[in-house]
Amino acid sequence: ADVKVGLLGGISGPIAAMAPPMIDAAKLAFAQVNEQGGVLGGQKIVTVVGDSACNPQNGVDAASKLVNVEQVTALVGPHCSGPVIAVANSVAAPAGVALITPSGTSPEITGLDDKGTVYRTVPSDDYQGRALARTLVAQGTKNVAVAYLNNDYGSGLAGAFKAEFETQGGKISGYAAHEEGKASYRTNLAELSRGGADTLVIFDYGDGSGLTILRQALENGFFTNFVGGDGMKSDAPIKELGAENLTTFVASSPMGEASSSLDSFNKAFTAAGGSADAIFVANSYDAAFVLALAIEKAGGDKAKVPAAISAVSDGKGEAVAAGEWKKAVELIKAGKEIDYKGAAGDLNFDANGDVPGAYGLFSIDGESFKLQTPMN
Amino acid sequence: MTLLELMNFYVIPGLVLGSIYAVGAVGITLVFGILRFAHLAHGDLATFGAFAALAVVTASGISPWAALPIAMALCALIAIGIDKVFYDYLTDRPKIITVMASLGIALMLRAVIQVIWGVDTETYSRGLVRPENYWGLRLRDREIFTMLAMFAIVGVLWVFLQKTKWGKAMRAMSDNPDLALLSGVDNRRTTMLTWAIVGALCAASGFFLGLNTELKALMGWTMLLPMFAAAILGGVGRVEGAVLGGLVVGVAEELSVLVLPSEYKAAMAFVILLLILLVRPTGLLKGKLL
Amino acid sequence: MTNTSKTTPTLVMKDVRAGYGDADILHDINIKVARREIVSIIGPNGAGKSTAMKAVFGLLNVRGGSITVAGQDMTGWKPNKIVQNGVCYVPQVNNVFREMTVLENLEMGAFLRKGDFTAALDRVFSLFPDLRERRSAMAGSLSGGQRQMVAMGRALMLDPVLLLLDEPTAGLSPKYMEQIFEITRSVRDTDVSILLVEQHAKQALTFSDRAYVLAAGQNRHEGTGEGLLADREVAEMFLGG
Amino acid sequence: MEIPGILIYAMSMAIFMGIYAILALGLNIQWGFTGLFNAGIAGFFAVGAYTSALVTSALSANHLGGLDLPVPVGWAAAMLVAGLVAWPIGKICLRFRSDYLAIATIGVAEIIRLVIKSEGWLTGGARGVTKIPRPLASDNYALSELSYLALVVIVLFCIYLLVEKQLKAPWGRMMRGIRDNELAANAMGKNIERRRLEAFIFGAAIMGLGGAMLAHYYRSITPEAIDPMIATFLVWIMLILGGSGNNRGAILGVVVVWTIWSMSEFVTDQLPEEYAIKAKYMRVFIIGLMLQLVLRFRPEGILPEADQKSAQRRK
Amino acid sequence: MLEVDQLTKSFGGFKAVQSCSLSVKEGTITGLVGPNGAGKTTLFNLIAGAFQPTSGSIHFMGKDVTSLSSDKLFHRGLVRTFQIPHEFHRLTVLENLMLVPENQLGENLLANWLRSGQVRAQEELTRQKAWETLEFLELTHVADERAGNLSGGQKKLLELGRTMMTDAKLVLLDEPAAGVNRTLLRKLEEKIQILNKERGYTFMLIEHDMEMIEKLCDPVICMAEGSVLIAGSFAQVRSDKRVLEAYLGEVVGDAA
Ligand SMILES: Nc1ncnc2c1ncn2[C@@H]1O[C@H](COP(=O)(O)OP(=O)(O)OP(=O)(O)O)[C@@H](O)[C@H]1O
Ligand SMILES: Nc1ncnc2c1ncn2[C@@H]1O[C@H](COP(=O)(O)OP(=O)(O)OP(=O)(O)O)[C@@H](O)[C@H]1O
Ligand SMILES: [Mg+2]
Ligand SMILES: [Mg+2]
Repeated sequence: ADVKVGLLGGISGPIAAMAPPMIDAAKLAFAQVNEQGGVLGGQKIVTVVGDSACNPQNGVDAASKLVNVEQVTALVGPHCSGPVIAVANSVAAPAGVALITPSGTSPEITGLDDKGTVYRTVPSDDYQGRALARTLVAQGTKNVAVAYLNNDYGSGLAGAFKAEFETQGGKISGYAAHEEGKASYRTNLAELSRGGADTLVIFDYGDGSGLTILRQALENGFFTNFVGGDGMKSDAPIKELGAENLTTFVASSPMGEASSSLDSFNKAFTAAGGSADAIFVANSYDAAFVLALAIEKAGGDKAKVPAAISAVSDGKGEAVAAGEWKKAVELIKAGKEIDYKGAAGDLNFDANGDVPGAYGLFSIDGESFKLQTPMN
Repeated sequence: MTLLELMNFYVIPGLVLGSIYAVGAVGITLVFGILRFAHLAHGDLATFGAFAALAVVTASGISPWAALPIAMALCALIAIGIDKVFYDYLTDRPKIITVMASLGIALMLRAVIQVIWGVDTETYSRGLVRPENYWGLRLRDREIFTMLAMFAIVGVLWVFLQKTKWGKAMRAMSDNPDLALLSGVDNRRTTMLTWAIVGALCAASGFFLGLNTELKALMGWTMLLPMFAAAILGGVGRVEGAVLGGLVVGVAEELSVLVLPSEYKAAMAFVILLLILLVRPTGLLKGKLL
Repeated sequence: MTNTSKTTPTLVMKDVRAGYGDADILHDINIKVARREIVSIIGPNGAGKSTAMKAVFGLLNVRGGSITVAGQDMTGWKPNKIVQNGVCYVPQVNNVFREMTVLENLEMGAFLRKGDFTAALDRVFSLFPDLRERRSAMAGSLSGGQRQMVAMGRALMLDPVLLLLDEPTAGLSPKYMEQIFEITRSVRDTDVSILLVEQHAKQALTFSDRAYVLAAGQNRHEGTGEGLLADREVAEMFLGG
Repeated sequence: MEIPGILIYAMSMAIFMGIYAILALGLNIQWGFTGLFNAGIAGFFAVGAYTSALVTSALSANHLGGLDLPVPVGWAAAMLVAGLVAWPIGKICLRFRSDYLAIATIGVAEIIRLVIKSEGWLTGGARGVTKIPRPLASDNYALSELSYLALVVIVLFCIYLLVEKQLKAPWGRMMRGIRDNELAANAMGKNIERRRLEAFIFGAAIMGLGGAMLAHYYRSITPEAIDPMIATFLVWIMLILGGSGNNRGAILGVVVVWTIWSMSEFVTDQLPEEYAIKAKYMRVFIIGLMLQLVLRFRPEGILPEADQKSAQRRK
Repeated sequence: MLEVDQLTKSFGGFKAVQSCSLSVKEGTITGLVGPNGAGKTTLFNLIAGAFQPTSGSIHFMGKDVTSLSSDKLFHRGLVRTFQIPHEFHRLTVLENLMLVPENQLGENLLANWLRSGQVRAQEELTRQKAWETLEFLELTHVADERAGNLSGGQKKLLELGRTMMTDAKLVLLDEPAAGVNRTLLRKLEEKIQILNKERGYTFMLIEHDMEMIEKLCDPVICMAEGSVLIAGSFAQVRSDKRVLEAYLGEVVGDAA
């Protein structure tokens, strides 16, 4: 028999552009599993894709279909925080089905009363915002303006960044939220630049309004340096604006200690036709891979999968890197503890299903992002 | 802040944005005024037009401006087709039904766009275009062209509606379709012509939006509300009004960050709209009270 | 059309069955209008008089019978095509373009006319001087009687072969009522056939060549104007004694 | 295990339908009876959802409220506050007609949405409100779905009776009269402004209740739930397809549209795996197409507005 | 009972009613005639509160009602019909009539629930009255038809029927005869007389049908170009030279 896993993503709706690569990355992980012998002694993992459209109504409906009708063993997704919370509350937790979101960054997810079913492979915004703030101050950037997207992702990151940056003695000379989908952000930029900062920090998506902001800032010469969160570490700016125009642009992104994991993912994903710089793809891959490990560990028992997820990546045991499925299976068979070190970080789930995360600051080199400095 | 700064960073962006809104709003106001319903598929048809132009550009390598007429023609045909297949048989029903049908069309068009062109962000030409300096005013070529083209398109349309029999036939049909028939107006052909114009305008507005920013599968849908606001603001059924409304909404949105937190920028169009409607319930230029 | 013989009737409605929804309103109606003839239809409210006129124009479902204009079978034609063939119609209600000016309304009457129509316009304005005065007023703001004039004027902008008038005098002052009858007669004299619905039945019968009485969607009586006027039953039932 | 799963799915579908039916009935009062083109359903929905959320959830540093009151109090508060919010909006906007009103109410709903997103002290901002209690919840998945479904059905039934009785009563007749011809209704002594406001508030309160019920179902409410597509336009599609002016039609419309909305995913899932993502776009296409088909065959709605036939022809 | 003083109404620059003064005595059937576009309907709209006058005043039953809205005037006993029928097109004919009576308990949201027995009883009475009206107007066969589907004349009858559904003091009728079958019209005339004599309704009647004016109205007021030309008995008005010329279109000296 096959093991069914649900991939729940915001395929239609506001993050339509981000969802497909994320789904592809998750599928890549399962493909690797299947190639390397499958789960539970030769069974294949098959995926069923559901569309949460980035709103709770569709999310819960799609999750209900996956869990109740398709009888999936676990869910990877949804992508947006709102549906994550709603699905966790009204489907995953009641049904006791594990849920790993690769991109739900809201702090609210931490404290959900989820009976241990909810995990995420993306760190809560808190960590990244603070790490980025520290790194910038350490690099000598003391005065910045912040433009953030008015959603859970943008406002979460911006809030954390602001608090830490100011504690570190930095000055935020402009701080403003914006709505997505507008054609012009030039006056926003003009307002922000009036504070006198020459660095703009953008917490937005690089293939959405973040790109528009970056473009309009560059074209009109509003700022000289640009810093983005992980959402901005997207191939879209390179593709649309040209690498030659982005020499002063850096973006932070989660990464693991074992950068071999990231390399191996990058290689595999590029080979499969994906863009490794797309937003949240590594997190998505990790979510799928760790889930496969947990299924193996739980022996296919749906009810045991949630607990198994934290067991396979809790910082204890033999390290397993991205793509090393065969090795992991053998270890599990041998009854050894394993510790998955993912492409987007080491994971190491805490009791709430959150990951602490480690970050690096990336700059553009050639046509893709290259690690500039690790952040802490 | 100097006057020049105000112009460069607030007013000019507002006018460019307003011009983009205006082209869309003119189409919306035509459907409103002539066919008497709110065309919710307008934004997605605009997206379709923008992507069609992109397809032409990538396939043949011609300049985006040369692709524009092709996209306009294509969208005109598609608009006529949509009307023939989906809206036409609802003509005699309450207009709200056609509004719902157009919502369905919006979904269908969006799906088609996503299937054909995917969901990635695209541009007509890669790279940056920095503005030129005209006596202190900073303008990019494409911004000048956008504004000029907007006035040209709207001007031609206005003359066409004023000077030809078609304009009158359209108004007659919208006023009293049965009586128009009895006067010898061929309502079918008039409707077709209306859709051809509306489709072409859709393509143009999508194109300008894409030219000045990027092309995204949902770009039209997110622009729909401000465009509607512009159309209503100008007075329903009034082409000049739609242009005025578009410019007002565009400039007001851009200037709003001076007084409001920027997260409320999106609401600006509606605040202006509500205020103006309170004073002039028929819009800036007297529109029809439907 | 011009070469149809003098004896071909301008309008023949033969056994016309028609209705709005599923139910029939008209049950096998027969109406004939010869060349240069004024024919009126009278009958109680809701008898189907207006419906009969709409049936000629295909504005509702014609389910049986045939409609022939000047020898040409026009059953099932589109209204705009029927107009092109020289049939003009003034409906009873909704007979002006409310959001167009008086002048534009009249111009719409000449929509099919090629070339200059100032002469026709002048004629209408001299018939209804009130309209000349209010030429740039929106038709929707006009008084009831003025609208009726606009509607009538609109029909006079073309040179039809057949004119269908649905209660053209309703709401008009006595002065204009007389005038409308006058106009009708003079139009008839320019080789136009006229079919007319009237509630001013006595006046209508007086100057009609022939008349039909409809009741409940059926032909009840027909005859010459004077003949029907003299008929006691008709007088009692339909003319108000 | 197969059969119960499908049953639970059916229950969750039915819960959605029930809640959307409440929204559709609220809209029916405004549009179906009174002819008010309210395109700001999402606004009242949100006000209701957030009100009940703040009233019934536990104290939290992230947002106002946290009164921890019983759920029925929250629902009552949702109706009350939604009605209260509707009052000034109605006062200002109801002077506009048809499409003008539509765009004005869309605007108001957008403003409400932005306030909810941006004023974090009040609503939790983008984080929303979580930990909203769900009434009658139990550890058993099927059982808690079933009991919530029962609750939704009971509330829906009450609302239906309420609205239906109003429609059949002289009140409904008067409202339909105002809808059909304002001038004449005014000349017949009906106070148009007050009556329209009355219907607007009545409908908004019911929409508020719908919002509250959805929030308690998710045990959370975030700004994503008040997207105009899912919270306004979808309800409009349901009402118009079902038959505006007819309460049973409204409910039937909800059932049909939600079924299309939800089940279409199964259809497109039949496509081979490598088209899984395109299949979701196709699904949106199918939804659009199905709408067209329903309109094609039932252009007046599935159950059109019924004429109130005189029961006895002669006494 | 009705005093109109120096009433003026202009639309843009166009004065539809100009310094118009007239009065209507209780218990009369006052006829209002005048050429098309004289401002008769506009005057009705002003009296009934559908338009606000530009200047001038209106007193009804001794009270100033100049700026009162239609619904308030209705409650004071003033009912009007429209020249161009304003039916409730999606309501049935019966409902069109049942909607009219004032102070219906069932129009109150709460009373509907708290006093449903009374509401039902009231409905029964209203229904009965509506049926009687339909019978009189010969419209029973279309009672369940949507009013929008009526013929032109039937709509006018329905318009008239609404005034019979309430106890009015002053009824303004705007061309009730236009488009109505003459046989039925004779009956209507009788009904108006009965209402006038037995129920004490005061009527104000715009008509172009001279037969009807002659039979019913005294006094008759003739308007032209927005103001009153002459008021008096039918014979007086009928023989006035200006009236003959402007309105009746007869060459002076010609006998009727
Ligand atoms: N809303 C309006 N806007 C502009 N002009 C108007 C408006 N209503 C009426 N008028 C003008 O006022 C004049 C008087 O109109 P009114 O309807 O009062 O005439 P009337 O005496 O009732 O005529 P009829 O006998 O034809 O019904 C007309 O010339 C008309 O065009
Ligand atoms: N649009 C419609 N839909 C349904 N029924 C209609 C429609 N129009 C008219 N009817 C019905 O058809 C019948 C005939 O109407 P018609 O308008 O032909 O009457 P008419 O003889 O012209 O009367 P009138 O003298 O009052 O104008 C009436 O009973 C009316 O109720
Ligand atoms: Mg008729
Ligand atoms: Mg009048």
